[in-house]
Amino acid sequence: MKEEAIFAGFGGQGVLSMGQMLAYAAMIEGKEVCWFPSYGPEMRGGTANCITIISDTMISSPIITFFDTVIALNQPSVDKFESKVKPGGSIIYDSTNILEPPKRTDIHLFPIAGSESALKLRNLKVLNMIILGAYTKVKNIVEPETIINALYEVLPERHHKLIPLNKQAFEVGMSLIQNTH
Amino acid sequence: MKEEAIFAGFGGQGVLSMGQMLAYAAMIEGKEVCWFPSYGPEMRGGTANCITIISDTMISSPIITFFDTVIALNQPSVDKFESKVKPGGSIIYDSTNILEPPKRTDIHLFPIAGSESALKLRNLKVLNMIILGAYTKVKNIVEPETIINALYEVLPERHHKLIPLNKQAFEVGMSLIQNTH
Amino acid sequence: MGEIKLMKGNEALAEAMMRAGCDAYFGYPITPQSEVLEYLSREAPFKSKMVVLQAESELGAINMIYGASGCGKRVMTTSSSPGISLMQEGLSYIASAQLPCLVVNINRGGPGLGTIQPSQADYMQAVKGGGHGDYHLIVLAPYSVQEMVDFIKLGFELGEKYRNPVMILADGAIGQMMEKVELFDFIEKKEEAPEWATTGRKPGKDRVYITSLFIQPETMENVNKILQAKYREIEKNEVRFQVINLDDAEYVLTGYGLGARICMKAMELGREKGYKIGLIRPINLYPFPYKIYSEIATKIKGILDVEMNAGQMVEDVRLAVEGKTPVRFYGRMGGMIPTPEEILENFEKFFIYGDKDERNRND
Amino acid sequence: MGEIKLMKGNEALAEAMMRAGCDAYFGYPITPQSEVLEYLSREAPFKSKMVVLQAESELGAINMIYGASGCGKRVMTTSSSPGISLMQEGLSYIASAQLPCLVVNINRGGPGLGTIQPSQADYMQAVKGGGHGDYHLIVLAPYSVQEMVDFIKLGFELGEKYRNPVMILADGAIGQMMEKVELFDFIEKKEEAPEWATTGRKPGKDRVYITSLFIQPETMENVNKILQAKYREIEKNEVRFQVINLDDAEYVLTGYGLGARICMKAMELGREKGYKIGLIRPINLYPFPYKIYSEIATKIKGILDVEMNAGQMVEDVRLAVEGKTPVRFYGRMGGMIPTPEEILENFEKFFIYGDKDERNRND
Amino acid sequence: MSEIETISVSKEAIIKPENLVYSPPKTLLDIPMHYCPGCGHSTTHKIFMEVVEEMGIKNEIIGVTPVGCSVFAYYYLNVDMQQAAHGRACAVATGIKRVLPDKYVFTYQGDGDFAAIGTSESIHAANRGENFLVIFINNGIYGMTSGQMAPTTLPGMISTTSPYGRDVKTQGHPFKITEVIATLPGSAYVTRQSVHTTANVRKAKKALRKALEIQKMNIGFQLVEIVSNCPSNWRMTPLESNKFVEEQMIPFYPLGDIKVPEVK
Amino acid sequence: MSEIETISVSKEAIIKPENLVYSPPKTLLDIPMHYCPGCGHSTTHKIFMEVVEEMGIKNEIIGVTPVGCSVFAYYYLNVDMQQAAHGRACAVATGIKRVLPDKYVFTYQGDGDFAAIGTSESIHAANRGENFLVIFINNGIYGMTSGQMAPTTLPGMISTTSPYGRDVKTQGHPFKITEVIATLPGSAYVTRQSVHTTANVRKAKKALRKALEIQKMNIGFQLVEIVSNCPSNWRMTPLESNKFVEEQMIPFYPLGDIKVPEVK
Amino acid sequence: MAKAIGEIIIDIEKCKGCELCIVACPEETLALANSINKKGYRYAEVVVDNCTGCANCAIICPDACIIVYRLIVKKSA
Amino acid sequence: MAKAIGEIIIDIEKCKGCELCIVACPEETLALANSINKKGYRYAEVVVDNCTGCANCAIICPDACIIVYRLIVKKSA
Ligand SMILES: Cc1ncc(C[n+]2csc(CCOP(=O)(O)OP(=O)(O)O)c2C)c(N)n1
Ligand SMILES: Cc1ncc(C[n+]2csc(CCOP(=O)(O)OP(=O)(O)O)c2C)c(N)n1
Ligand code: SF4
Ligand code: SF4
Ligand code: SF4
Ligand code: SF4
Repeated sequence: MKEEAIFAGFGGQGVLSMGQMLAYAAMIEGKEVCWFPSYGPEMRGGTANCITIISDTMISSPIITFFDTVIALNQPSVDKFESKVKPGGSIIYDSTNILEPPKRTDIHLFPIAGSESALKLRNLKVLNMIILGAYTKVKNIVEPETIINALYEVLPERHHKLIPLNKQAFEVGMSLIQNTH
Repeated sequence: MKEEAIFAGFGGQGVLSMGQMLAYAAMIEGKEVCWFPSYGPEMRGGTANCITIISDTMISSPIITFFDTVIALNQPSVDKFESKVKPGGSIIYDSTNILEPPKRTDIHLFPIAGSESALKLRNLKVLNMIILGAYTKVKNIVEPETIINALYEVLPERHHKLIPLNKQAFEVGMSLIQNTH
Repeated sequence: MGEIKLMKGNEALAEAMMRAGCDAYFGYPITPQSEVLEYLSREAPFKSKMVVLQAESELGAINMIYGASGCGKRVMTTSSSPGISLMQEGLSYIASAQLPCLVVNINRGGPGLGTIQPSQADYMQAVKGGGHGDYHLIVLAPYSVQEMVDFIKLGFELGEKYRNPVMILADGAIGQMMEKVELFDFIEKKEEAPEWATTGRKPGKDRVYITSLFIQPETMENVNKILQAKYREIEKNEVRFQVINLDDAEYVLTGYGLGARICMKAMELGREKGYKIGLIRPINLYPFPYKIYSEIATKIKGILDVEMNAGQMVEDVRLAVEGKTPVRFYGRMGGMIPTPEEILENFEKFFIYGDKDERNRND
Repeated sequence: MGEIKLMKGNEALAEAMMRAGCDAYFGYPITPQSEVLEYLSREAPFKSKMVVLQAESELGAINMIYGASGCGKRVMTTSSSPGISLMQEGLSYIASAQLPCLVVNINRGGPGLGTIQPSQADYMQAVKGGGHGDYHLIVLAPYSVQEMVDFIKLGFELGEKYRNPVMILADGAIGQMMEKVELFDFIEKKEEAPEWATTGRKPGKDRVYITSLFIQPETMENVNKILQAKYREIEKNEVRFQVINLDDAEYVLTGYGLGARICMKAMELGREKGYKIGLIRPINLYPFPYKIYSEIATKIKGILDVEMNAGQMVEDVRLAVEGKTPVRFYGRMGGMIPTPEEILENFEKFFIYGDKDERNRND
Repeated sequence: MSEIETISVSKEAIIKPENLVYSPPKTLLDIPMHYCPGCGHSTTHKIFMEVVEEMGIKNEIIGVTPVGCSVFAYYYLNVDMQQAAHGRACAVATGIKRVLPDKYVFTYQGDGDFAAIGTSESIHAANRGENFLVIFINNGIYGMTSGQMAPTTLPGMISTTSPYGRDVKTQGHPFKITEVIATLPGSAYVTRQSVHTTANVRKAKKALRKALEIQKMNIGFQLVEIVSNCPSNWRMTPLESNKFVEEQMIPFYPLGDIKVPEVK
Repeated sequence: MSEIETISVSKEAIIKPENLVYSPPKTLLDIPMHYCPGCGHSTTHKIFMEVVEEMGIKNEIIGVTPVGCSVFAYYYLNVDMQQAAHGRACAVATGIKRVLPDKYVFTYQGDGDFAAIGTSESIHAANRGENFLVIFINNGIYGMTSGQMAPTTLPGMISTTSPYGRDVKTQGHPFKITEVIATLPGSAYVTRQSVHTTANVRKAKKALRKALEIQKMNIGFQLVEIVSNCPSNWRMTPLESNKFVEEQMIPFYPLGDIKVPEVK
Repeated sequence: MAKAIGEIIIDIEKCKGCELCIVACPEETLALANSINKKGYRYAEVVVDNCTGCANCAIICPDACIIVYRLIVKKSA
Repeated sequence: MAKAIGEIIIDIEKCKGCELCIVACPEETLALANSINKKGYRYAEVVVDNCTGCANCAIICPDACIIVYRLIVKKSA
């Protein structure tokens, strides 16, 4: 089993921690994992992304050019990474913001009204958890519980009070898949 | 024809310019020449020396370990370089200062009462010219006149007024040879 | 078995530093390694008694290292390419004065200010001596976050064993990526300083001084002879490398650090296509594992050296092989990272389909 | 025919600088090359319009060079080993920004503060790149005071032709000794600056900027490709070397700078004893004359490489020869200078009587 | 009490060249700057280019960018520029000015660049009285490298390398290099300004113009410090960051001229 | 008018341990120093070792030598020493003091080392309030490299790199780094002394002792500048050089305490 | 008696939504839009048509997004 | 009434003939010798036997060449 995913969005949308939570959960479940962020000033203002690789066997290169799954939280990310999805792969994206959806027919598309639901939860910051929920549901590579546990590891102490909200958002995200399919 | 000489003494005794004058004169007379000084802080207070090489053919190494002639203005120089004279070579030294003269029998020794005559000229600074005169007489590698001309090149403008005195000292040096042999 | 964590290379390195009993860290921020000083600033006050100081510059940092190491302490600094260039005079002094210390270069793309993306273009600087004079750093090239941790301990030990500066040469990717690591436990430190260290005169003992100045060339030559003898020792004892699939190999892929990791993937892909490819990964870049290359050279059809630079380590490979088998090079420069597919493609171009555009032997 | 003088290497260099139309010199004192700045301070006010400035440090000097060169001027600095180490970051920037300039290293014995006596131990730093990233300096190695003069002119021309920093690598002896020199006449300067230079915007033209920062790795890789293409050009056009007695040679002595001069004497002595010895003297150290060595390798019984270091250029000789003939090394370190007699003795030990103590192939 | 009265004029009637009261300087290239929202770097770029435009010297000036967030200033400032190694801008500018004494020369540097790694180059250029202008952006932090402590970070101020607040006992005091340079005979004009309010922007612009006029007089080094912000690494909104400038930075780094030449 | 009267006592009667009024400190090794005749380096070495001996701290102190004529100080000073790269002594001392806070630490530096190439390390160590002593020998010239201009060379003063006298317009003004360091909050004790007369030698010795006592109090950086001579490169006899110190150097570099902590 | 009427043009794609112009404006003419631009920023827009053309917003705007026009209308007595 | 009688011992091989002691001595006790030491320096020597042991010479001597003894002789009334 091997999953090569990239999480992309605006800086501040929390894409890096999405990838980290997934990697952490997979590690807890005994997988080999590797997480690689985009870094440096070009992040600032602009877009951020991270690659998360999960595998049963040793991971050779942390940097890859084609992905099983692209998780896109903004338009530039779809524009940039649609072409990088392996045939048969998937794009999971926030359909509220992304007005020009991906067009490829040889891959699975999962439009998620993430920002919309986030507004319902009165907190745009949880968009990443919603989408991560959807991702977990779609790909079921790790157990949802493990992700929730991962929250405790990935979030700094001072933010642990936010865990219930994030948990809720995560579950909303999972449910959005049920509803849309 | 080839002459490999080293001039040695205390810093301030003017040994470097002795070697330079010789090199310059030899150059004027169409020889290949190379002059190499000891340099750096260890000179300070301590001893200074320079190697002057004169040859009809190209000079390969400016630094050599054995010499045809050692010109010594102080005791440490005799002690240090006596052993570096090639068999059949010469040591020309200031016998006024150097109380423990060289002992080798396979080389020519030229004790010159340089400081003594310098005091007669009321100027210890001309010791180097006296010894250089003696050297020129002993080895006659360059014409005395050429050395005198060299003075104009080697001495900075502001010291040209001293040339007559130096000329005189040089001639005294030459005469000392006549008198001692 | 030690604590297991998911950590960034730079942070794992900083954590390992504390656990290895590092007494002092002096550093100056630079991407992609600033996390080291940041992590230490956050964690050290609680986990260790070590000194953590942000210097005014890399020049300041490397000379603080000199002073603290001269007191017999475990000290280190980290930086990235331009900052490491500024340390070259200091490193030459440290090597000459025979002071142990650990310096990490999280190599980014150059030359000049360049880019902050990962690179391996500082190989020559690290291995052949970027500073003046005849000296060597012991150079370790980790290829995983785990090795970032393990080489801190090894690095300190080697430095102290040989009284020589040690460099960990990793690229920005190793520093930035997160992987599973097993952390060793905090080390108990033996407190008394070595007798060469300046800790204040010991009653009855002569004063000690630390210097790299030997004005008499005869003396300086002797110092050099001592250094050279030490380097021969190191070359005898400290060669480290990893080999995979050499037994049946017809071709060898070679590279270090991240490059080697990517070569492993390329090797897998190649073997899937039926090419008998083996791999050599130098773990020490100095001393370099010349022997394994010269031994294998006669048994194979060619070596493809892969680096994230214009071709640096390949010179050492060629020195080892002495023309006994073709040595080809494939590299990406300026912060670009080769993909396993690219590598395989070039492997086929060079060795399978025959190479149209052979490069000048000696570039 | 130009003016004939008896001059010290460092002073001849400074005189040549003025005559070659150097616009600015920035430097910091260090033995054994301080005479350069001293001579310019004395003479330049009367002989040239050039800027002569004592910088606060070598770091200051090399970056002043960057700025002045960026304005399209002929600029240079001189220093010695420790000072050159401090310039490594600056040199990497200059190479990356493709600015022409001339840097002189009057090499002294290291590592560390070392000694002020002559040495050749900065070969690797000069030739393989002491700074970070993939770049090359064009390196010229004079072996006489005359070449100190001639290479100033050549150096400026090469730098401007390739927009690349040029280094003159000489040792303390060449800088300190006096020899007969023929000086070329003062050069008329063409005043208009190249279009890449920052001289204030030219009306109607776009602004120009000089940088070595290319944050996108793709861009940085392209910059590197441009640099590498330039280096291939230089390697094609600018190899310079001298050979003596190769036609009947059974053995070859090789060395550069002062080392080569001493080898010449050793060759004479050897020929007197009936040994058929030839000599190869690289004049450029980069680009290195690999070809002449690989060509001769098959025709001779061995090469003895002589350097005033622990064995640096010998790696390039071995890269060229690829084991086709034995390559041996004899060196003196830390400011010591080999004598012709010593060299011949070692030649005989290695090649005539057969060598008892062969050194590790790869040190 | 005058009754309100509406005068309605069409947009078109207003948007006419003759009614233009402000438009960005042409010497600032019309491309988005990479700086974070509300960053003082952008503001300073803009007003300095206004000065250059108003003085009509865009062909007479050469600039040097540091390593720091403003490393890319040459993308935006439409004049000849050089990019210098971290901390060496003053050495680079010395090289430029010495060979082109008739051009205006300036460096643009952050606090890490000018007052940490560049201390030696900065102070000696000032001490030699090099005749160029340094625009010194003091935002009390390392911006480009994402928020480490700068030599000018305030006591107790939090940064990624002073996570519990700058401890002056172990990490040293904020370094007021501007005051130091004012004491050097080589400096001619030394002033401290800010760009966090419209009024301060106007003053800062005047100071920059004055500096260039003094450069014309060739009487010494010119230093204009801009007390600025770094919303991103201060972890504040732009508005909060300007409040911090007002309430924390300026009391410690008081604004105004520190050294002014008596004009002849 | 009292008539002269001779008392004759034998040498032996006088040369007795109990009559000893001065003998060189044991902490100064009994070997000839390489310094030139009359050089203030020697005098300063001697009196500093007297202080170390009198305080009984020869096992509690670690020194750092610069690159300069005093590079070899470790040959003479019988305490643990490190030799630092040119200009980096304050960084080296920082490294030492930070890991051995209970030891006395000092650097000994010339003007080129401390105030030219070392400016950044010197100023930032002072600014961080590093708790060590700098003995700063200001002889207005580069001695070891044989007489080039130093940052402290007087206006119009001749050196091999200012052969027509230092021209402040192009070569900059003498850099009074001591006054600069006194303005930094990190410095605790800053004083300027000389060793060209017996009286000044006594004062300088007191200052050195005071500096070490302040180091014990751990309240900040200590700087003792010694206005000194360089007969060799000033091209003067030792006596002439001391006259020059008196008549030229001291008027420009006035002696005395510049910053003294209020002692509790 | 005269009255100043202003018009401003905001380059919304350059705008980064820093809000400096909003607080700088004495007339409270400006506010952030609810929609975002291509870079993902909520941009400034005119919400009350009472601009006097004082240009404070343009002067404070770091990113040089604002152009200001001003017309002085004289009231005929 | 008391009188101080001094004796100094000069290490002539360490002496560099800088003359500082000579001018520092209030009694003009010292002068340079006419002969030179091994290093080639004319060294300082006592020329008048009137040393009071004030130690000025030793204090100023850069090269720590001088040791000073002092005896106070009381005149019995
Ligand atoms: C030699 C070197 N050291 C360190 C760095 C990393 N670096 C880049 S910018 C910077 C400091 C930026 O802070 P500042 O100068 O205050 O400018 P700002 O970004 O805050 O505007 C540092 C340390 C570098 N590029 N080169
Ligand atoms: C990096 C470096 N640059 C330059 C030198 C050469 N150098 C040695 S000492 C010195 C300056 C000596 O002057 P100063 O510091 O005033 O001490 P002094 O000799 O006058 O006591 C210089 C420039 C060096 N050794 N290293
Ligand atoms: S990081 Fe700070 S200084 Fe840099 S652009 Fe952003 S706000 Fe401005
Ligand atoms: S050169 Fe000058 S400073 Fe150096 S020892 Fe001689 S007199 Fe003293
Ligand atoms: S000041 Fe400029 S960038 Fe900021 S919100 Fe207003 S228009 Fe946008
Ligand atoms: S002071 Fe010392 S060195 Fe100088 S002359 Fe007197 S005894 Fe000799």
